[in-house]
Amino acid sequence: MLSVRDLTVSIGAEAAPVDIVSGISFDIGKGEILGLVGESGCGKSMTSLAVMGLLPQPGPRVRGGRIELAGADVTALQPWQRVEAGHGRIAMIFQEPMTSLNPVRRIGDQIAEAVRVHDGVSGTAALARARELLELVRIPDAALQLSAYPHQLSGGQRQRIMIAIALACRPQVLIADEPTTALDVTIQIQILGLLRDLCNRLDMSILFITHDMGVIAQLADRVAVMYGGRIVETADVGALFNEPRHHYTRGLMDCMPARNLGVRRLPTIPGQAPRPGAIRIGCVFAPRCAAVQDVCQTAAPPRLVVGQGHEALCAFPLQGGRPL
Amino acid sequence: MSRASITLWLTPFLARPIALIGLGVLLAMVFAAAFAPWLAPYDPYAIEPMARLMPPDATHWFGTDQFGRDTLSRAIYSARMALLIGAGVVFFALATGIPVGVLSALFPRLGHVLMRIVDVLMAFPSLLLALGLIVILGPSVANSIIAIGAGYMTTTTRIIYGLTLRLRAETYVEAARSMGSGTGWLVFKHILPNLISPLLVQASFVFAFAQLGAASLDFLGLGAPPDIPSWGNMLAESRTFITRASWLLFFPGSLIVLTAFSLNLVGDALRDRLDPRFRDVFSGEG
Amino acid sequence: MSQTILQVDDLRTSFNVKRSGRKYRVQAVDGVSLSLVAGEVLGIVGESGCGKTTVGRSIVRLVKPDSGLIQFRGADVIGASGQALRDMRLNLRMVFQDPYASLNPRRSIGDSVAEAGDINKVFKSRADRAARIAETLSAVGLNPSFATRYPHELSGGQRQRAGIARAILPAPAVIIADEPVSALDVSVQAQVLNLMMDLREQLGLSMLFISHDIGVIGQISDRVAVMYMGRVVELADTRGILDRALHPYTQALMAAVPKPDPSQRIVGAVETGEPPSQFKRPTGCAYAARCPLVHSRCHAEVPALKPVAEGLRLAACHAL
Amino acid sequence: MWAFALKRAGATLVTLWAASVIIFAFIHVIPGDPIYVLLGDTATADQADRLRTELGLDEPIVLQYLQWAGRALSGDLGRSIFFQAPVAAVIADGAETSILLATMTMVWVVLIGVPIGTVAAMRHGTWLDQGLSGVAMLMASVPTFWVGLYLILIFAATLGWLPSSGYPSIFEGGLGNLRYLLLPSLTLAAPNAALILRLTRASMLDVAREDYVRTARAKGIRPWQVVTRHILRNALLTVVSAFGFTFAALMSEAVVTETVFALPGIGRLVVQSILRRDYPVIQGIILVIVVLYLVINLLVDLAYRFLDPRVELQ
Amino acid sequence: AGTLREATIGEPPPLDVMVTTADVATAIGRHMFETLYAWDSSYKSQPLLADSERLEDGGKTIVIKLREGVQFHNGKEMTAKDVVASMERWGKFGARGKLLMASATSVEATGKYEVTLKLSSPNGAWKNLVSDVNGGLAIYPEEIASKATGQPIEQKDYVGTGPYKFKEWRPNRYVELEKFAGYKPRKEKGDGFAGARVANFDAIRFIPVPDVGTRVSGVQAGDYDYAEMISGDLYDTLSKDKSVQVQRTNAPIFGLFFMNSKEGILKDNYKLRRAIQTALDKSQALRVSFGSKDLWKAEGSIVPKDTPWYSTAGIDGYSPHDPKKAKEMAKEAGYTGQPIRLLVSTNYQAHYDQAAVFTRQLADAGINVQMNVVDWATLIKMRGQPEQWDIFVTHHSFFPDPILFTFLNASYAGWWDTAEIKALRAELVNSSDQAARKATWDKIQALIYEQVPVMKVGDAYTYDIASPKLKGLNPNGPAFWNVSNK
Ligand SMILES: Nc1ncnc2c1ncn2[C@@H]1O[C@H](COP(=O)(O)OP(=O)(O)OP(=O)(O)O)[C@@H](O)[C@H]1O
Ligand SMILES: Nc1ncnc2c1ncn2[C@@H]1O[C@H](COP(=O)(O)OP(=O)(O)OP(=O)(O)O)[C@@H](O)[C@H]1O
Ligand SMILES: [Mg+2]
Ligand SMILES: [Mg+2]
Repeated sequence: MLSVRDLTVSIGAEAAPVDIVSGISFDIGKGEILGLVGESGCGKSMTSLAVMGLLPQPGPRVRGGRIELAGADVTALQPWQRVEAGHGRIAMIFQEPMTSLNPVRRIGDQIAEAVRVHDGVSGTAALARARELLELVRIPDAALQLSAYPHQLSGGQRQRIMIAIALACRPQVLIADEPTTALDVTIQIQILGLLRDLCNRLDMSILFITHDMGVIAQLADRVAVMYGGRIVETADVGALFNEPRHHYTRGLMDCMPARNLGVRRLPTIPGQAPRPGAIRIGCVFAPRCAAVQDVCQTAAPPRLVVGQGHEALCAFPLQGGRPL
Repeated sequence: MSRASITLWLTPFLARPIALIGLGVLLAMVFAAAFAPWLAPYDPYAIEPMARLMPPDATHWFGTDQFGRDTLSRAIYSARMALLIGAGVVFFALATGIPVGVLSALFPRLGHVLMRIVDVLMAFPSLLLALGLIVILGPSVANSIIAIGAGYMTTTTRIIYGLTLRLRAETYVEAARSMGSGTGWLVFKHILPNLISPLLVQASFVFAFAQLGAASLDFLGLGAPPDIPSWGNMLAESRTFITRASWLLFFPGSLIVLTAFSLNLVGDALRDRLDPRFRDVFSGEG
Repeated sequence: MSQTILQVDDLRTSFNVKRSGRKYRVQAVDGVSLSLVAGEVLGIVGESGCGKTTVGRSIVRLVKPDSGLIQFRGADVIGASGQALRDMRLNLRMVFQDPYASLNPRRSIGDSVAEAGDINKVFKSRADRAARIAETLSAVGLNPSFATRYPHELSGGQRQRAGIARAILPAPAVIIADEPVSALDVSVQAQVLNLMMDLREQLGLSMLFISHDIGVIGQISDRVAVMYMGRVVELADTRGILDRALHPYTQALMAAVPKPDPSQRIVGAVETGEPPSQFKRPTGCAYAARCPLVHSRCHAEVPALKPVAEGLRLAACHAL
Repeated sequence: MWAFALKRAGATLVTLWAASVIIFAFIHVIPGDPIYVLLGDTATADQADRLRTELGLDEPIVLQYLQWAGRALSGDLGRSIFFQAPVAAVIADGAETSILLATMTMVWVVLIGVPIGTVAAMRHGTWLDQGLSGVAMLMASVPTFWVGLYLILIFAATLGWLPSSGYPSIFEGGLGNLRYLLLPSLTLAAPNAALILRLTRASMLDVAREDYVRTARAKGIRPWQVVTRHILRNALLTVVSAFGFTFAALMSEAVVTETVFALPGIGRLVVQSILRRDYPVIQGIILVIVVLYLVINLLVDLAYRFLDPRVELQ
Repeated sequence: AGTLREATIGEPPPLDVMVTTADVATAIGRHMFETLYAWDSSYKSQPLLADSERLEDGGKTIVIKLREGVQFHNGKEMTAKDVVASMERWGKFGARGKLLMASATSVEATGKYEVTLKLSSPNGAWKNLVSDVNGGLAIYPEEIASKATGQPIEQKDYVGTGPYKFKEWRPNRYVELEKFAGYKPRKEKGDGFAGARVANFDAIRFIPVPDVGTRVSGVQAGDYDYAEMISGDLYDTLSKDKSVQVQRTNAPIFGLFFMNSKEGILKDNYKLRRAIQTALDKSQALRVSFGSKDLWKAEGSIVPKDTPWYSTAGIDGYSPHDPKKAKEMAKEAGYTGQPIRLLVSTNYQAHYDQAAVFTRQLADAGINVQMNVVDWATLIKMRGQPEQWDIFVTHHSFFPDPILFTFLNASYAGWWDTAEIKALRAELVNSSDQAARKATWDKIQALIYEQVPVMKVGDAYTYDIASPKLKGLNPNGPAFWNVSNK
């Protein structure tokens, strides 16, 4: 459905660009949920905004690569241009449900606005569709809530409204950038359930971004792990959790408290994540890697196939692998 | 200031040539004020009734006024008055605004009362306040400063109050309080240091608008005593010569505009340099 | 049994809040009783807004409670003054959630770390002060040269270390840690958690550890108090809670935690209900509206925290 | 809403009372004497003394205040010493000019400030933006009277397109008399429009960074729709709340403008009254200005509450 | 026909011309109120409401015959009763009434059209005193004059006999007078304020325009027909400007620097005062304050040339501009650089300009003057307090008899009341013989240059501008009867 090839997002001067996302590639199939995990600042949001055509202006820009939506090249298009070109069936929900809705407009209008753009209907028809969407995301008293303002709703409800707005675009692909991070676990589980359900019912693809391995484990079909602006490992969710092959993924798995119950000391990954653009040659993870070799410092690591649908960006993956 | 922080302060200027020009103008003004006696070709007070209202020429570049005084020399000396008024007003506004604003934010009960008074004062148009004060105190430079400063005291107080309220809610202030810090500690170690940059911005705007306020007072005949060279006085004294001797209005007027404009440019650049958190506090302000 | 170092009895704290021009009184903490034994870590978990932070802030006297009793080593905290107060302030110390906001951007790390000592005048000399700063920074795994740096030059993990360093200079007896690792990435989180456990062992600290992350709480604490809408609804040793939660709310909370194991998917299988409003507090049990075990009594009567089932476990539920 | 308005009215009264005390105290420390202004330079001392007594100006201040306040409560602002006419009537006449002037100015301010500010924000970072912002800053840096003098010189004395000064009431000469206010209102609008322009630009840029604007863009609506439906309205919240401020600034600058253009407004009236120590008029005008200020702020608040649903009318 | 619009320098105080001496009020008031006599263009008193007079008893009894058939604006005919009531009020409350009426023993209507005033001693200035509207004897109807107190009369009582009557006063906007249909002009030709008065306009509107630049551009743009008191420096330009005509007044005003005779460093120190005057070059000050040479004259005689009172006594001391000598004199006077406080207001630009020039010139002579610049209302208050100042600045308008000069009034700030002047003053007032009075005046002027209670700056001729369409402008000052459109 969505195919991203060698996407590079950069900031800074044209002459001396700093890559905050460097050459990442991934595909999401129909009805599939791809989880994108990684630590803060590794470039997850930039990836998702680039894919949406929503990079803030002026600021980061797409310096290279290609984004295809259902076969059409949409790399350089902003959402409204996509709609005009007939490739508008992609939508996004954001991390902060509190600030992502316009505080001075009724939620009905905010949903209907998206309906109008994508369905070409207006007035009552758009509002009727908005009501349907509210029901779809399981807001009780949908008809009533159409005329509510965002501040009158709870955080969980607002995030559902965001999902409803996204659904109004009848998306084939939904990008969710940390949609539950601001919510309590009890609400989070409901939103995750809703997304899974919608994905199944509407046969939607979802790019789900988070830094929470627990959430990934619960929701994703496949997972891409990001580090320092690169995707370092891609695998089916089961394989990733059971047999992580990149040293970074392995380290992440190990340091989760939930996997270390009763252990006196948590395993850690020494050092800290690099700043964007700080490492230009060699492997971005090399400075922190336990299995680092000389060559890692000087040559870009190869992308190796390490299993069925399982790739790692590492010269020396755990248990080895073979070139692509 | 460390070298790093100097570069930090300079970046907004380097990024904007026009702000750099503003800075240059201000420096020139300071220079003119400091070296006025050497720069001015004539005694700015020397009266020469036989050579009154001479248009600009080689001997008097800016012409002469109705007393036959050299306009250029007076314009140069006026930089002193501009700096004095600006600095004085800023000082007055800050010296009153900081204690009132900070204390009001730290002690809500006191603040409630003080801020209401500030509200009442804000309802008085600042120029009227200034006018009244001048008539009470009599026209003099010091009184002009007080009178104009009184108008800016209220807005400055409000801004400081708003900023301090925010700072008070900062976690690091909370941390200090949890360790038992007293008000003095909070104010001097946490609040004032963090107020410096926003106040610098506010100061530059107050400085700019004080120039215009002083000029208005001079225009109404209630500013600094008219023999003291100041651009506002020069304008006010010569406004009847608008057709007869337009240079008398042109030069001082342009200098006021240039100064206020430069200060605004600098203030703008400084504001951009600032933490964006403070942005909207100023947005109610000019 | 070892000695109780911090005792909280029937603590109630409320705030006036203005919403939409109307004034409300929010009962943030509604009768919380806790005790902290020397050397122990007591975890507090609960949903956002349930009053965890307010308990912590009440203990370090950042807010004035409406009523209740707080005792440190048997001495009253709320009414303390003078030397006794200074003593308590040095012994009851707080670590804050947001490592970015909790350090003054205009003060050097050294100045921030030494702040408690400066305020309470504990340093004998400049040299002594510098030595203590260096020593403390080393203790939290930071190079003493960090003393002259400013917060914006540090990473999130380093800042939180500095925050912890500030809390342990000079040696306190109790640390109240309010979500000290929530803002950190997992890998950094693990480092900081390890540090806190090390310090606890080396310095014999007692800790009130506030978090909404059951995983973190499970890792660090000896006992856990579960809060819901300003009250403690369950209090038990960590293993007990993790293995077999008794209160229906604790059960829901535990069930909702996403396990990092794709083979144990719970998504779509749990129903947790809507969170309550802070402004309209129900009579009776606050959880009644979401509770699967609800019966008429729950709406009428606030359940007391009472011993249930085995051993030392306490829970507040009419159904138990 | 009514409860809200009532509450505000109550607070307003307290403010007014405080203001009246301040005004009264303030005015009576002004040195000088209205008597000679009335009688002229050559009046004799005993003539002056007699008149002073007749006008009740030699009574104790507190007594004068109480008398004045008592009458003011029943709506009587007293008699002007200088005009020998009821203060209320004197002010009412000046108020027509000033309110029209202020209104026309505000219209300019909004018509110039908001659209140009919007354009500057939309072209953020381009030369157009820098140019517009620069011009705005320049406008804010020019002394009002200087602008006024040159406008008169150009448009009235030289070109003869517009009247130079004065303002005959529209109730006597019809709406055409508004042309008398054209130059003054433009003079007065210049600096204020500049401020509103900059404020509009700044708050548009701030709002443009908000998450919900990104949400709107993600929906696929066109950029200008994003601006009109999502950015502008929120940005105007800030701008509207600055109107109270602008009004106060306007009143200050009106003093100068009305003097330059010889407009019979309360700005000039108050300056003249201060100069001739016409205490009842000064008191009355300042009171009226304070009331206007409070009313404007009330309106701004109401508008704010109307525009922003988060602030509910109770 | 139509309305004539005049831009005045400011808002007038109440138009009760009997009590106020404010120039703006007079300029408006003289269109409504008339006096028994009026000055022609050479400042001689001619009968206006009076018809003729007769002096008896060596000048101690004055019998005035009134014109018959003069109508008040309220339709009533003016009779002796009205004049008597007006005289009584003037004597009690009028600004200048004391000068004549203090010595009055009785005022009576000795016929329907005849008034008899009895004085305890003759008054040589009586006719001039009743010829001026300014603080003068305007004739009000009896019922109004007899009720009136020291407070200015109310607008509804603005009832006079002039060619224009009061229409309305819009505070802050204008005062409007309208043509009085019942006015019967005198037979004599109009000359100055005297003679026939014909109202050619339906109405006159007096509009306050305080800023002089605005007054000028207003007349140029055609918004006003007439504007008064234009600054001297524009005289040359405006004289050439086709869009306006200039009208210079025929009688000068003169600036006065009063010395404090009651308190302070200048009290009784005539030598120091003379030193001060010696240091000055008054033509410099005049040039600065009035510009064009046509508008001023450095004249030492206090009353201008070509008048009966012109005198050269003492005028060597007028403007020597000799700083060296001044320095010496000051030293002899025991002056050692103490500050001399000069009180001046900025409300009158000329005052300030002159003060500034003098301060500068005195500094050259080592005399340390400190200007205290305040607003006019403050100055008036402060000058009443002798401890506040040493010199203050004001000006005086022309008056055809010296008796009215403020410096001869012992209670006027400055308080010049030495034994010498006391005697001379009595001499001047109590004689009606012109030659004797002139001799006294010479002595007074000499004394003024010796004791220097006040320094005259010089004569200045103010000028007004008008639309070129107007003709028949009055050289005595703004008065709009006999003025018409071309
Ligand atoms: N507008 C911008 N200009 C310059 N750099 C930016 C900008 N926005 C983000 N960055 C940088 O780009 C990098 C990637 O940021 P991004 O927001 O994609 O991270 P993320 O993985 O989403 O992190 P988080 O988990 O904190 O949301 C970061 O180092 C950030 O500092
Ligand atoms: N200073 C305050 N003023 C007003 N209300 C407050 C204040 N502090 C807390 N509250 C309210 O008290 C309640 C409890 O807040 P508290 O911060 O203790 O919750 P918490 O459990 O720490 O939540 P979180 O997990 O979100 O940090 C909340 O409803 C909050 O809105
Ligand atoms: Mg992100
Ligand atoms: Mg909290």
